Amino acid sequence: MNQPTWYALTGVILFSMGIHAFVIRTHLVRRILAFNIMGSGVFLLLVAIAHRIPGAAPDPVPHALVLTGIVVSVSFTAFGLVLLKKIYAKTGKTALIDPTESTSDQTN
Amino acid sequence: MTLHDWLPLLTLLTSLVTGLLIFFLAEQQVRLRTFLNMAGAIIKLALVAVMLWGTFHGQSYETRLPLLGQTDLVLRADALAMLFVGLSSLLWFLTTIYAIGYLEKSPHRSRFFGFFSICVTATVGIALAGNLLTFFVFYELLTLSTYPLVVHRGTPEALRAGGRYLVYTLSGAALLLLGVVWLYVLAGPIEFTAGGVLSHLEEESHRAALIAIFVLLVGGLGVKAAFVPLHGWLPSAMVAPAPVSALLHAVAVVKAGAFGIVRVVYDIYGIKLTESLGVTGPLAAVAAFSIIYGSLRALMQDDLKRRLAYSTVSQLSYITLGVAIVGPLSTVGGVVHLVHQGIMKITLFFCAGNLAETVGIHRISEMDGVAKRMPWTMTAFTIAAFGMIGLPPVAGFISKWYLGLGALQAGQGWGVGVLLMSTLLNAGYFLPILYAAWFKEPHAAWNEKGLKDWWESDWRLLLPTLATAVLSLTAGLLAGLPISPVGWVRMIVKQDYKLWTPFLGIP
Amino acid sequence: MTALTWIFDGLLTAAMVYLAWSLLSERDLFKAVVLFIAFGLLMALAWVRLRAPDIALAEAAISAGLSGVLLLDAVGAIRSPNPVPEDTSSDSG
Amino acid sequence: MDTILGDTLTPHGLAWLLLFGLPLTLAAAAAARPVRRMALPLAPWSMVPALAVAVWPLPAADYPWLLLGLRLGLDQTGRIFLSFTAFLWICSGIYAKSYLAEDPKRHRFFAFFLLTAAGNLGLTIAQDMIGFYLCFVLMTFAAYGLIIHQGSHAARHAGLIYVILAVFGEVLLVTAIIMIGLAGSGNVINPGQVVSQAVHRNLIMALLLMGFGIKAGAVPLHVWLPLAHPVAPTPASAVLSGAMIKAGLLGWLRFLPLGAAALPNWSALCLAAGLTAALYGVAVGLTEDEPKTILAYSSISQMGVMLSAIGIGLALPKSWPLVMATLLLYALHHSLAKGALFLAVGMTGAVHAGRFQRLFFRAGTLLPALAMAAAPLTSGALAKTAIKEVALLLPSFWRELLTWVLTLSALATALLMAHFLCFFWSRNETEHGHHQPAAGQWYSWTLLLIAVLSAAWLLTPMQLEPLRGKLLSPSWWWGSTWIVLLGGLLGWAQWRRTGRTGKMVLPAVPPGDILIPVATLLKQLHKVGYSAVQRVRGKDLMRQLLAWRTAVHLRPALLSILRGGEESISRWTAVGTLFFLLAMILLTIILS
Amino acid sequence: MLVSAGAVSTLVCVGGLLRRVWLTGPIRHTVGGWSSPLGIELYADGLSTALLAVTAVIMGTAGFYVVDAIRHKNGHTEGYDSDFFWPLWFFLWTTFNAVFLSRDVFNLYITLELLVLCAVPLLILAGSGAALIAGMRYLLVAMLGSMCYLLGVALLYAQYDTLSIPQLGALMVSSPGTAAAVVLMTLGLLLKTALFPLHFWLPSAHGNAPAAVSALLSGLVVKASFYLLVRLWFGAFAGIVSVGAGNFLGLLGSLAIIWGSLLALRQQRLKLVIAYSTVAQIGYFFLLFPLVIGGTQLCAPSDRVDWLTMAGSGAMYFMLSHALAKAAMFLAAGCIAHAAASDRLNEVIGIGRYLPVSVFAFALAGVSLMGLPPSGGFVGKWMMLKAAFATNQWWWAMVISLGGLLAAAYVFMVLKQTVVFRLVDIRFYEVPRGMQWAALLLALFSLLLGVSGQVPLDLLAVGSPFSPRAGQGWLP
Repeated sequence: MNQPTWYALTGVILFSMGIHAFVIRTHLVRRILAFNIMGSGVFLLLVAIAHRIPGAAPDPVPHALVLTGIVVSVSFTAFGLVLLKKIYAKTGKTALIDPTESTSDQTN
Repeated sequence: MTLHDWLPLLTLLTSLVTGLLIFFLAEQQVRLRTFLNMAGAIIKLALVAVMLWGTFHGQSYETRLPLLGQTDLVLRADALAMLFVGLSSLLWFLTTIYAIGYLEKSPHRSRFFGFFSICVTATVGIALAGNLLTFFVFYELLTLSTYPLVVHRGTPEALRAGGRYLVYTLSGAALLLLGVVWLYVLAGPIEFTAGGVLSHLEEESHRAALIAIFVLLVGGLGVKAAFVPLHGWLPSAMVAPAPVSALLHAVAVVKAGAFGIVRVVYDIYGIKLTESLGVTGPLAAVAAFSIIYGSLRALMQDDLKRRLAYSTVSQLSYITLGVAIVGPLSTVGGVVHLVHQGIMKITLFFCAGNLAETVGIHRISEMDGVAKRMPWTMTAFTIAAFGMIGLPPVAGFISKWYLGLGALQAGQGWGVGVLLMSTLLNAGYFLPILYAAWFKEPHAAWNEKGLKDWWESDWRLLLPTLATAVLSLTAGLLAGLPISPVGWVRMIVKQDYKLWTPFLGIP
Repeated sequence: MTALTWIFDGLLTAAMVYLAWSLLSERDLFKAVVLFIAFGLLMALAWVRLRAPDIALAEAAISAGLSGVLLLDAVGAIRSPNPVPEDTSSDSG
Repeated sequence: MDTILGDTLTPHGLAWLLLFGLPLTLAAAAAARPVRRMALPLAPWSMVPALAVAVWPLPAADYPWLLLGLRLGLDQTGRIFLSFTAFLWICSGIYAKSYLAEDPKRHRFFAFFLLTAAGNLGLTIAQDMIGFYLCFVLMTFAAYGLIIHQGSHAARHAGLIYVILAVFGEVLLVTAIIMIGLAGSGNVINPGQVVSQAVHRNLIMALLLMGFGIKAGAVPLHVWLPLAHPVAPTPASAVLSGAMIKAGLLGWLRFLPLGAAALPNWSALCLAAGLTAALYGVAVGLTEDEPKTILAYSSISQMGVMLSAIGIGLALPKSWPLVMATLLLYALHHSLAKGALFLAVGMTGAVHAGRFQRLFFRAGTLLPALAMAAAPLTSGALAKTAIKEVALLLPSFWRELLTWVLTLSALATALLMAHFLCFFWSRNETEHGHHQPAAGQWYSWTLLLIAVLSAAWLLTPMQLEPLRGKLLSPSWWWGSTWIVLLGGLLGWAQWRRTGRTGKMVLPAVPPGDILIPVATLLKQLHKVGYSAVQRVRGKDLMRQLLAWRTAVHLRPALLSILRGGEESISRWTAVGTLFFLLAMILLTIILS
Repeated sequence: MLVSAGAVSTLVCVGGLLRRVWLTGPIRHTVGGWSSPLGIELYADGLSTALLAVTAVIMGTAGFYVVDAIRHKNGHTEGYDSDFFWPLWFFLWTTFNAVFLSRDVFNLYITLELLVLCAVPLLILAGSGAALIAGMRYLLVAMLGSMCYLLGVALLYAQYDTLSIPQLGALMVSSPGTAAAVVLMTLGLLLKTALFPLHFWLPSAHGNAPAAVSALLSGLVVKASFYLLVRLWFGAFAGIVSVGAGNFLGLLGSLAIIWGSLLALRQQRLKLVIAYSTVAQIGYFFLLFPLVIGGTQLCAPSDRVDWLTMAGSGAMYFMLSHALAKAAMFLAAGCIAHAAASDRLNEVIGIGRYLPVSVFAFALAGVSLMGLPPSGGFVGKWMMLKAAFATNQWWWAMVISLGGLLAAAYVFMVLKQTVVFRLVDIRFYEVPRGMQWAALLLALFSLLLGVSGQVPLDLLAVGSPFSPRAGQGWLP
């Protein structure tokens, strides 16, 4: 086992923790955090695999991908937080009720 | 392209364009709407007359438009098609007059006549369809354009009936589509061809598939042809206005189903293949069962239109029976009943509508002595009812005669038994009506709605009724003429099916 | 590679996993966000270890920094006294 | 074009159409309000062309465009049938004009009367099967209007029974002609060879015998007859009994394979049925006390005799021309005599008229009654003797039986006629309130009486001419006279014995006799069947199968699955679980 | 003014591209001369061009609808007048075009994320709490899906060192790592496409957005992730995915058809009916996978080229027609809601009398959804059915048929409500004609696809990804 593999493994672990938390936590801030952890995991994996030939210069492509990815995930985070604040302002809630309630008209 | 190539399309367009234009008319533009309706109907009649003349003299008309890949939209006027086209365009003309009178002053007339015209377009399309896909396209169009007519009144009852109509017909169409697609996959583009188009398939290797497809096709068509137990929509659809019932029962919907079965058996599978697949027996059994069951149910109805509706269930299956009893004579009987049932049944529905509109009669128990008030209407009714029973000289007898001959010729004497049973039952549910109308004394004064005029009712209601009654009578009386429906069908059988035998009666 | 680097990498990754775990299970949102910022800094270290200094910079600035600030702001906003919902009746609309 | 038109445009072609079309046109005119005043006076005369054609026959004509090829023409059978039929219709028509002069519904009566006449005349001249059937149907259904004309309960009941049997008869007949048509003759009437060689010969025979038997009043299909005749207006009864039931006989003559092949079994059946009917009709008739009913049962008995003659024909194809001549003569005789008797029933008011008229009335009733009883010099004597002559041709058993039964039947008929006359005359004297017969009634009745006297002698078929001379010799008189006398005496004695009331020792058989138990049975069957059908009703299979609306809107189970299911798969935990599960399944599939 | 200029110029460009693809076949263009993997390579074949064209039609028409709605706004605002609306609108259009023109897995990832980042703000412009919550849920789903997808991309790159779909298609071999990548990417996209049972976010999102936005969400946005899935399965993954995998997706699709339709029948709000109908119709699209993949094993080799191309083109055709029809339906529903100030079914009874054009548009679009002739839906259904029978998979034919029937059930449920007589006249708000005609126009387009089916079909066949020659690996 070499160093990049080690980090790749860490990435997978982080991803799994993130996805788990993303699914079971209800508070939106926590979900956004979990999303970031997932992202970090994936990015770690991507950069780790850039070291395919030990010792040689890492492949530049994954680096570019990760950079783009970070920008994307920050945009998501930022937008998600704006949305959260709006929801809080409007409804006073910080967690999502189930969609069947928001579509609400499924009574007899 | 010459005019010949465009005639079938033009025939279709006369009603389509009329229908589309009418949608845009305001409710008050009665004159313009009437003009459009009548102009469309008359132009169509003229075009059909030209094509009839040509077809009779051996010409053929075909419009071919690209549709999908190798499959074109084909409209072809062969003899069988012209039989149906002639029927529907003539009856459309009469029904339009009737409907104008019937719906006077009722709301949503533009919508009604718009869909009415499109409905006829679809029917003519079905009749002229030269291949299975074209047939299916118009078959579905028919379903869609009839639905608004069935629910036209918008009452809860009408909506329920419309819902039922859709459930049945769309399910049927789904089955049909499966069959059609499967057949296309198996045999390539299916053009209707006399004698069938599947002869190039090896029967042995495709036997199971062919039987399955046949069941799908006939099952799908059987919904519109009102086979028991697929008939449930028909009696409930009688809540529609009378001209619509006339369309459903005589001109368009049920006819489309029956016509489709004729096409499937003769022009797709071909008699030989159908028979060797062993599907004619079960088909005949279904038809026979429908004939008896429909008559029995008719016997139990008090609502006049309901009784007529069940009578349609029964009569429609005559056509199928004629087809399923494989033989030239029964074919003549079955196919000609397509026309005969149409003109007789439309007369009956016209009468029922006229009675309802003029004196407010809907039930048979209210009909006592009505012939005194409306002798002409009841005369028309009587002629048509005698035709339904199969008494000469009304057209129904000619159908029965050939069906009976055909059944015996094919060695299927039970078919005659079914016919006789049906005759007895028909007499059982029609004669009491006639008796009540002609010989009983009226209970009370009539609930008069019609005009007190020299005519017993609005002439637009009476005239088409009498016209179709006269047609029913002459179609039977002049059966010996080559241009009578039965003469025409004999020609089809002779030309298209090459099954001519010296037994057809008059040369 | 030397054992030292192995130990460093091991500790670093272990710390990341631990931090991630604790920030995801922390009850106090504010603390969780702080932990997240810390996690971001560790990530930056990890990028350096993986010879990706460009990403390390980006991570520190954008992910830990910007995200952290935004998160803190959001947590602050939703910790403030609960505002009266403007119009809950229109929710179903 | 010529082939389609056939003989339509030739003079005789048009004449045939006129013959048939004239009564039809007048029937329509009688129904139409604006012109019916003009139509009524012309009504009886519209049948005159038919009579004229019977006298001066025309060549047959083809109309290929009408129906499936109509053919009209006359053979010897048709000629005799047409002559007495047309004559009887004309007389009845004139009679009816006076008889119904004050009936408010007389226009309707005449419309049906003329329609029936058109059918009856038409079937006599139709030479193709469908034409024959068409006219037969026309006659059958139009006669319904005559039977229920009075509108009383009895009339409606009789009409119902009549129409039920008529519809059955039509069904049987159409089957038969379809089978004959397929067996080889197409549409052209071509009995004999075709039927005798048809595969389904026995079935065809049965259908024909029953189908026409209903109209001809053959036992046990006769039940409509004693119900319908008394309730119909008198002139209608006359044609019903005189002409229309003969249409059934004509049907047999036209369609059965007579003269073509020997069919001993069918012959035996006909003989047995005919002889039974001959006796049964009289026996039941003797218990009746209504003049028209008595006459109706007499008709049943007489038709039985004719059926047994058919039986003879079926046994002896070679002698068929002779048998047929006999039958024609018998039909002619019976038609006119029975018609005259029925018309007389409508003239009971005559007993209150002047002395001469009363005498003439009595004598005029006696004449046809004597003819029925086969008194010497009457047409009946000629007809009965002819049949006895023919019966001698049969093998021994049947010959003996037939001779005996015919003799017995003649005696019985004489008895029945005496019963009728005693009854009729006495009733005339006791009853009041009858209108004096109008001039038209006298006049038409007299015309008919003249025919009763002369027609059989004038129109005797060629084959029977030797018989004519034989009958005129007094030595034959005694042989027939004692039967008439005996019968008459017995009848008179019986009437005296019952105290001139006509009440019988035996309880009177209700008209329609065997119908009563059959009707009860049918009613029970109907009840059972109806309730069975009611149970099935509404349970529409398809409705159950396709009741998606019920499924979606009403079935709570499905509803809760839908709602609960959608709710539960919408929770994030569920989504996560599903996500993981689906991922695992897909992974397994891809890796396998 | 600017809005129309933007719309018209995009339409012109798409038209030009369409013409070129039609005439010369697929086009490849590398942006700025950088080639893959670092550079962005644009690629247009028949499928992507067709999608571009449909996008242009829908965006253009819906834009027209919005312009008219802004001009005649009543109390029932839907947020069209926000300053952000038009910028977001055109960004969205851009990202659509980018999605359909991209050909490497990472580029597709980025464009898909951008799509979400434009779509969710548009969705929440309606401003209601329900819309906000729906938007949030949609955002979260997109987050989850995109992370899974990205992990898959990482795994693929780790093994094959390339991101280009065609290159991946040539290189990919079966291995646990590859399989994991396939599963992660597929599942991520399934979530975004809202395939049953992962559809939970869709109805509330599509049902609560402003009508014109719902039209885009239902008509186009879900198609984008589905498009990606199609490109992957028939491009990159062609050598990996088995018949079983295809059947698995088909099974989920069938369940979606039934589940979505039944729930649509239960809804009491018009837009929710349409949204659940989308859930059902998405299931329909997924029958593509078993039809094509299963077909490779079940039909005779000599027939494959034709039948598999037919199955693929049929499903794509159905998708295009659905895009137009569904957009038309939402626009029509928008008109109805505009008039009644509500889209509850029991409050729009008899509205057909006042809005015949809108109800007619709804009906026409319904015809296409049911797959009745003559409509684009019918052509697609016809071809799919044909392929099902030709490849001896009649059970999928049953599902296809059933789907049409169920669609008929909910379409007519709505029509019944709207055409019925109303005894008491209720005042409805005036609806501008432009809005109504926009809906009808889209419905007519969907119908037109059925009337002249051959041209679009030929276009779809240009460089079809379903032809066995194009997908290199998935022939056994």
